[in-house]
Amino acid sequence: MSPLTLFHLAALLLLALGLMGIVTRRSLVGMLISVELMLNGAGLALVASARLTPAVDELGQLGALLVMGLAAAEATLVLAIILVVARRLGSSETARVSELKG
Amino acid sequence: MDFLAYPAYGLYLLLILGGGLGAILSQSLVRALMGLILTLFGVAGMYLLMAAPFLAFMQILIYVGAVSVLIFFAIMLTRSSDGGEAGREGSRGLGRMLLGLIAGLTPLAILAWVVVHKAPTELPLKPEASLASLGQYLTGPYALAFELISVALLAAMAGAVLLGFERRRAR
Amino acid sequence: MTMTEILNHPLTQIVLGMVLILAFVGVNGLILVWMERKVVGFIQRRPGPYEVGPQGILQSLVDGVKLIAKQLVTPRGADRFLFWLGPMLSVTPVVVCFLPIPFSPALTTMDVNLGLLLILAFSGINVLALCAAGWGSNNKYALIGAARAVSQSVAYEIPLLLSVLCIAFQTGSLSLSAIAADQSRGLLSWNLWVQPLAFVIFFISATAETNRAPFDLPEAESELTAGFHTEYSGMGFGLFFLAEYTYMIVVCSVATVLFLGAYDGPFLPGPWWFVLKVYALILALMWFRWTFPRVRFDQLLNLCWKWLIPLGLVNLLATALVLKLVE
Amino acid sequence: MPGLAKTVKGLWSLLVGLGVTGVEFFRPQLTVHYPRKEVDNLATYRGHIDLVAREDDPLTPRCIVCRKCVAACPSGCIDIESRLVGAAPSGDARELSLAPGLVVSGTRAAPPPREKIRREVAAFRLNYNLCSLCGLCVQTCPVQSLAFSREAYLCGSSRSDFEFELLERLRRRAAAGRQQAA
Repeated sequence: MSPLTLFHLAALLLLALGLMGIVTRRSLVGMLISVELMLNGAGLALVASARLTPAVDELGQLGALLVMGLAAAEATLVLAIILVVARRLGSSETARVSELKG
Repeated sequence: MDFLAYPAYGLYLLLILGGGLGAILSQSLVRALMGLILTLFGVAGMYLLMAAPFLAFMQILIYVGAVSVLIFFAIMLTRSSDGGEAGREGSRGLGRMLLGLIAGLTPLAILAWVVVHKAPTELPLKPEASLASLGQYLTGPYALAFELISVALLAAMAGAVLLGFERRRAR
Repeated sequence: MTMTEILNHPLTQIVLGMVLILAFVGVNGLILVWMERKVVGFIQRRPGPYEVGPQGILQSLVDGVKLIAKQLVTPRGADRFLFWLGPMLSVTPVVVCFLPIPFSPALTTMDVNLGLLLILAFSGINVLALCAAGWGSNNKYALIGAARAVSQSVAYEIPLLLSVLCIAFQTGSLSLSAIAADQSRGLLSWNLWVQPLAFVIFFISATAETNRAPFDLPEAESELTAGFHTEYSGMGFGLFFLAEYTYMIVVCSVATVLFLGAYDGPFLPGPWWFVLKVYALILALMWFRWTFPRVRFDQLLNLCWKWLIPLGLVNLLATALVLKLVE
Repeated sequence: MPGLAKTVKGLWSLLVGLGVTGVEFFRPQLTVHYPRKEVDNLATYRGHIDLVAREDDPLTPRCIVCRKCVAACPSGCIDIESRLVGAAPSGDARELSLAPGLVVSGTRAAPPPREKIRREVAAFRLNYNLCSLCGLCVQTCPVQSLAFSREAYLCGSSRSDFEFELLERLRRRAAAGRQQAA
């Protein structure tokens, strides 16, 4: 297998792990962790594509950097949301967050 | 890739796999976080393997140094019952796992097929992109994206602070 | 491969460098512990360690032997994995931090052109080690210590980066060797004279990042017993101890490279000057520790957010402006 | 502006602090390494208590067996045994007890003249293991029969090494003094 495929498969592995995690996890923090896994996969795929194909190298790296920035922003926001949820409902488990349920 | 790269790739893949499994399967959230960190190191290693050390170090600096610390904070502040989740109860937990496997494996299978069979033309590893050219792209044609990221970060920060304050008022 | 080829292979050099670094770290840990106790003794007008060896110079060695000989205890209810991950995770990355430090133009283990970034990235891992230790201990003091460590180091990372960026702007490189070479033209070429504010900010933030007094809240013994390492015995504690002192060397080395002209100096060969400057800075750190009382937590955060970060931002802006104008 | 002045003042105070410790660093040490050297200014040292002898007789303590020290001691480390003086008939213990007019609480009196003493110390035991060195016994003693000893370098290998018989110590001291005089 060529290096590009190998790196892409690794990225896919991250995506799959993240998806699995998001479905199986029951707490918001666990889901956040899974999302981070997926974002990492995205970054890895971007960089691999940029480094090993005729595409512009810098763009891939910039893309990965922006993904990291977004991940940081997202983590901040999710942290705040988790705090609010935990404070209001006394738990950060998704099953208990059911205020809108009829 | 030269002769050392394949073992290195294998090692990093193992880090990613082991860490990822730890991150999604372990009962204790702090252990899951440690799994995530292991994965992050694996990804950083892959960046290094692709001769993108800047990204590798940024990965460690941002993800390991900042994001995972934030997550740790989230775990601590929500007092997620000893950092663990309530036990997955019997059959429902099993169903969940099954769903998770489907959710994970389906896209993996489809995309893997695409990646393997529709691989684009491939070049050998290009020489390392200089930091200066990265910067030029960031301040030149892609300045808007750069600014947008900073706006997003600012918005996230402001939003987080706002949410925090709201929480305090609600008390 | 012939012998010289093997010796000149970068991998061999890195491995050799690692071994030397480990030796350096170990010996320095011993010396610094002894030195710290001597300094506090002198400041309090007592002799400090005195009995073991001349002037107690072997005291820390004996202490180390004692620590190694002690039983390793895992508290009941602790997360065994996290508990032992903590001390190991706190020592390991430090060794990596030494890789790009130029003790002299020739004596650099690995001349990474992103050396500064590497050090910043890997020194951030220490926080996680403290988290793991604090969480894994199943002890409220340890947990509070870990929480404090996290918020403290997250806050102080920002002014640290801001002050480091000033130097990176000025030199136009993130390579420590390049930064050092840039200042090797005598005393007046040192960055300290151009960036005194950045130096002050860097040094204060570095003190906070290494959890040294007066910012040693994560292990504030009057409130938290021993903070995050409350539950550790024997070498578990010893590793944290070693890590703390090694981080002191790392930050002081970085400060030396960034601001004090690294190996630049007359008469003596470069590495001696380097070590001399590092030790002078460490002595200053110890001096701080035994002079200033521990700050309160709100004071700690106020100092960072209200003073260091704005000052660092202004300094960075000014640096950028001046550089643009000069250009 | 006042904020800035305050800041500058604060920063200056940091430097002053550094100056203080910096100067102390270079000043000579005060520690006396015990086995090699000994401290010479023990005048203010408060060791365990000792009995004080009468002026007219170095073999007899000033103690009048009022037992106030026993009562005052919070650790209960003093134990006094007494006996009647001479051939006083046993049984009139009441008469023999401390005359209220003799010692008024809170005053520091001289011990009564010898012929008036009906009762004297037979044994004055101090359990130094329990003593917390509060000095209440010295303070309460109406006739100043107790004083702190200057023995800074006490050591022993068993608990019984610190159970003192103060009367014996007094006698030994007197004997030593006499030997020195001779």
